[in-house]
Amino acid sequence: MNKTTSIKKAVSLIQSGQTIMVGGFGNPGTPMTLLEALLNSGVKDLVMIKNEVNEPGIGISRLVEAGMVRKLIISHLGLNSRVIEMMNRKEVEVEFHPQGILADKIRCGGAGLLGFITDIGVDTIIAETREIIMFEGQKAILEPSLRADAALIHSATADKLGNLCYTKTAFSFNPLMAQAADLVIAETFNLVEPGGINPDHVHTPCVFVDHIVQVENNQKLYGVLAHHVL
Amino acid sequence: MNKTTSIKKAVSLIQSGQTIMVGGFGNPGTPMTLLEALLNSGVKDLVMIKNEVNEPGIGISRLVEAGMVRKLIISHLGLNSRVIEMMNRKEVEVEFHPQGILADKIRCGGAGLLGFITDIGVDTIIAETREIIMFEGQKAILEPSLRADAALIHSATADKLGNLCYTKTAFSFNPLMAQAADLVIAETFNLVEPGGINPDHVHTPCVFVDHIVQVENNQKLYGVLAHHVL
Amino acid sequence: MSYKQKIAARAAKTISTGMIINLGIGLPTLIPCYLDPMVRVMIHSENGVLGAGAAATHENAHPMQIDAGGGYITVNKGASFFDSATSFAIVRGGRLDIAFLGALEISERGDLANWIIPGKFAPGIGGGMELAQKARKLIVVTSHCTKKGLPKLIPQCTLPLTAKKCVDMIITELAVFEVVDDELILIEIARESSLDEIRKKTTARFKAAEGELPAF
Amino acid sequence: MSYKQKIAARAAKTISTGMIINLGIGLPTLIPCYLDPMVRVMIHSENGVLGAGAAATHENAHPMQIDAGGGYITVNKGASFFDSATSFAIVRGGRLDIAFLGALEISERGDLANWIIPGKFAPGIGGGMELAQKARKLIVVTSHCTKKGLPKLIPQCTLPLTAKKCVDMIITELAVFEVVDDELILIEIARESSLDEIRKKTTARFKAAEGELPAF
Repeated sequence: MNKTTSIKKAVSLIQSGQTIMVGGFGNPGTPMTLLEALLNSGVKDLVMIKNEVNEPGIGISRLVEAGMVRKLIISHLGLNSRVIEMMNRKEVEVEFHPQGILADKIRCGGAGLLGFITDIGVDTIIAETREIIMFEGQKAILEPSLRADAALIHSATADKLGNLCYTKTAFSFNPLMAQAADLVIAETFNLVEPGGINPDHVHTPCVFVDHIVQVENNQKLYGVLAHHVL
Repeated sequence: MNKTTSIKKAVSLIQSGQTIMVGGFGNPGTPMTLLEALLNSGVKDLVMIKNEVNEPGIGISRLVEAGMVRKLIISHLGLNSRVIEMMNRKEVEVEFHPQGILADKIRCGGAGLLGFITDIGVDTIIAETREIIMFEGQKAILEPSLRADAALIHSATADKLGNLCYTKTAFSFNPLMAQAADLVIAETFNLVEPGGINPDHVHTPCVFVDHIVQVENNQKLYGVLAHHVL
Repeated sequence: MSYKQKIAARAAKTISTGMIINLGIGLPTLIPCYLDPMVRVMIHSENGVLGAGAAATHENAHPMQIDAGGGYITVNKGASFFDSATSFAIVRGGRLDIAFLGALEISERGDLANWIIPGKFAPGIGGGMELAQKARKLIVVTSHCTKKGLPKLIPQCTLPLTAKKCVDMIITELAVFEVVDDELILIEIARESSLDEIRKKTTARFKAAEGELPAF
Repeated sequence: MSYKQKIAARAAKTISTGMIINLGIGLPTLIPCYLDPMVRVMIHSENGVLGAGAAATHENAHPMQIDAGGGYITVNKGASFFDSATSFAIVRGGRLDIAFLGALEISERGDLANWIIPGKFAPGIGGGMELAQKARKLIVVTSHCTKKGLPKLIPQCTLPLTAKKCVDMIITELAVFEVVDDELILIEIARESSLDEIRKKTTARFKAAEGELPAF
């Protein structure tokens, strides 16, 4: 089962109106090449799930700026003033979740569970839009799990069967999203034969991954952002 | 923060009446040396949480057979006829959970969540002893998370700060339990200096681990069980 | 060929290249012996391995490498090891193409009972409930009757269920059934058997598929 | 020394060897600069790293290695990387000895508001709610007043809360407070300040600790 494919073929599987998870936290782990191909594919009306929206002109922000995204499900907008303005002008709908709650909603979706029970936010305004129960003597929120039609994943190394390894702070949401979508497309810098990854070091078992696309470690897309170096 | 200690000192922290998680699935991943020391420590009235009870005369079964265990919280008793008989004679109380549900109860406990929502078992007798709700139009079980006073963990490699790596089928419940107890004692075959483990390959970050005990890979405790080779 | 081997050989034919399968303890573990060597599957074992290979021998058994039944295993290239939460994310996330399980009773609408005989046999559920409820396809491989000769395919289960309406196919030494829209359909008859024998040993209502039924 | 540096330097004194700490974005990231080199801590950043070291330079910045604020970092020996679910298992599991966060408002019983000004500033909550609610100790590091000169320590928060009764200590450029049994206790006064100034700029009710208060 060689799951390698071309970026064109992989991205052509994403359709307008779908819900798409995108890995990464800031630049690391963001599947920059897959996002660029998606930008060029012309799909629209997407619901996109990511930790944040990258910075203006980068990654997922390019799709939002291009008007391809109907709704964002994220943890925060960070310093992305462009998307914040679009939100304020109601050009994009934004649903916020506490970061670890977003992570666990996705993990639960990937684990075939319906949701989880948490005390995070019970005394705050986020409780107003959530279902509250009494659980073991305390107020708690019922948080539904989250799945997507597709997930776009960045990995450092993959074998042709679809086993994935991440590196440094490029793990973040990738291993969780890789389990929580009906179609999982992973880009990778290093492609190896089956057996090329120590089975103890596999971070995402191949069963979760549908397509592997080898991408170039292009410094324009993946390089250090000079304005973030002190 | 060198967390290495002697097995005697580590096990002396476990007290009668406590709830103890024990890693492993069958022999692999069972902290055989820690269990043997606990057997010899004379504590009693323990509640023990494990996937199963090992086989007669092995691992946790020795503690059950010695009458040190008041209650087991497990997924199945496997082929352990001795413990099954003790259960039937009511010499040990046994609480069963579906295997993956037990795993996720522990993961939730480790993740600081109160519980989760699942459709597993809704149409079976296990629903009779559980809280049922209607969730998004379907019958679902509210499953509380599970934590313990202490967890006994087996690892292949550890550094002195407490970062852990597992190998082969010795992962199982170890990474989950390592997050879900107030006191975490990990045995390890290989002890290395900080920096001796690639940060991408750490399976349990050291923040979860309180004490590390280096143990000998003693074939009497850890060897192949000849009766399980075809 | 024992009846178990006959069942395992028929079960092997349900598997095609690229599938992810899980083999319950006992009879299901015989199935890989009958796989066409051209068929490349990945075997998941719920104790935390994907890509399990043949059983290990005394020469190559590794003490830390077993399957969920406790037997020492080898692993194939591209295998991975993981914790029990990830292992059941595979199961409950619907990533198993087929799970093969044994049975105590199967009802005519596809309910399965295979884990407890109250007061007699109660070793715990293990991973069976999640496998039965969440595998994309659940194939029951079982002797057609109990050791006492009583039918296992019955109108309604009398034992506590593993999962309701979960069974997709039943392979016994006498027959192969599919469950379609809550109905049992007989689709194959063992060479050694007959429709008459199957009717005699099956109290569950079933239909025979149209046309002459293939033998196996 | 700017007021930020003064606050960071005082905050550094709350940290002792062996602690696991998390530094919010902005002012908190200055704290490690003032740590005694003998104090060995592990810095957790919620994007998935434990053991973060000093900020990286143009020479050693790695594009895949940042902290939650987006700055490139080095890591120390014994560091580990992990996914966001594990990262928040550390947070919500109560494994952080101290989290340092900024503030918009702090109530006199220790409520914190720091993430939203409805209609004006709503970039999302990020990890702040979980850090505030679950760190073993939450230390707020903040200017004593807003840019408009209004007190931040007030009787009741007017902005939506990050978490209720979560603050354990408040360090400003003028004073250090502890929250004990839902009461603010003034425990230190900046050399440049006075009890009078603090009273003038604090509408939250507070008690002064007994005896002469140490200066910082």
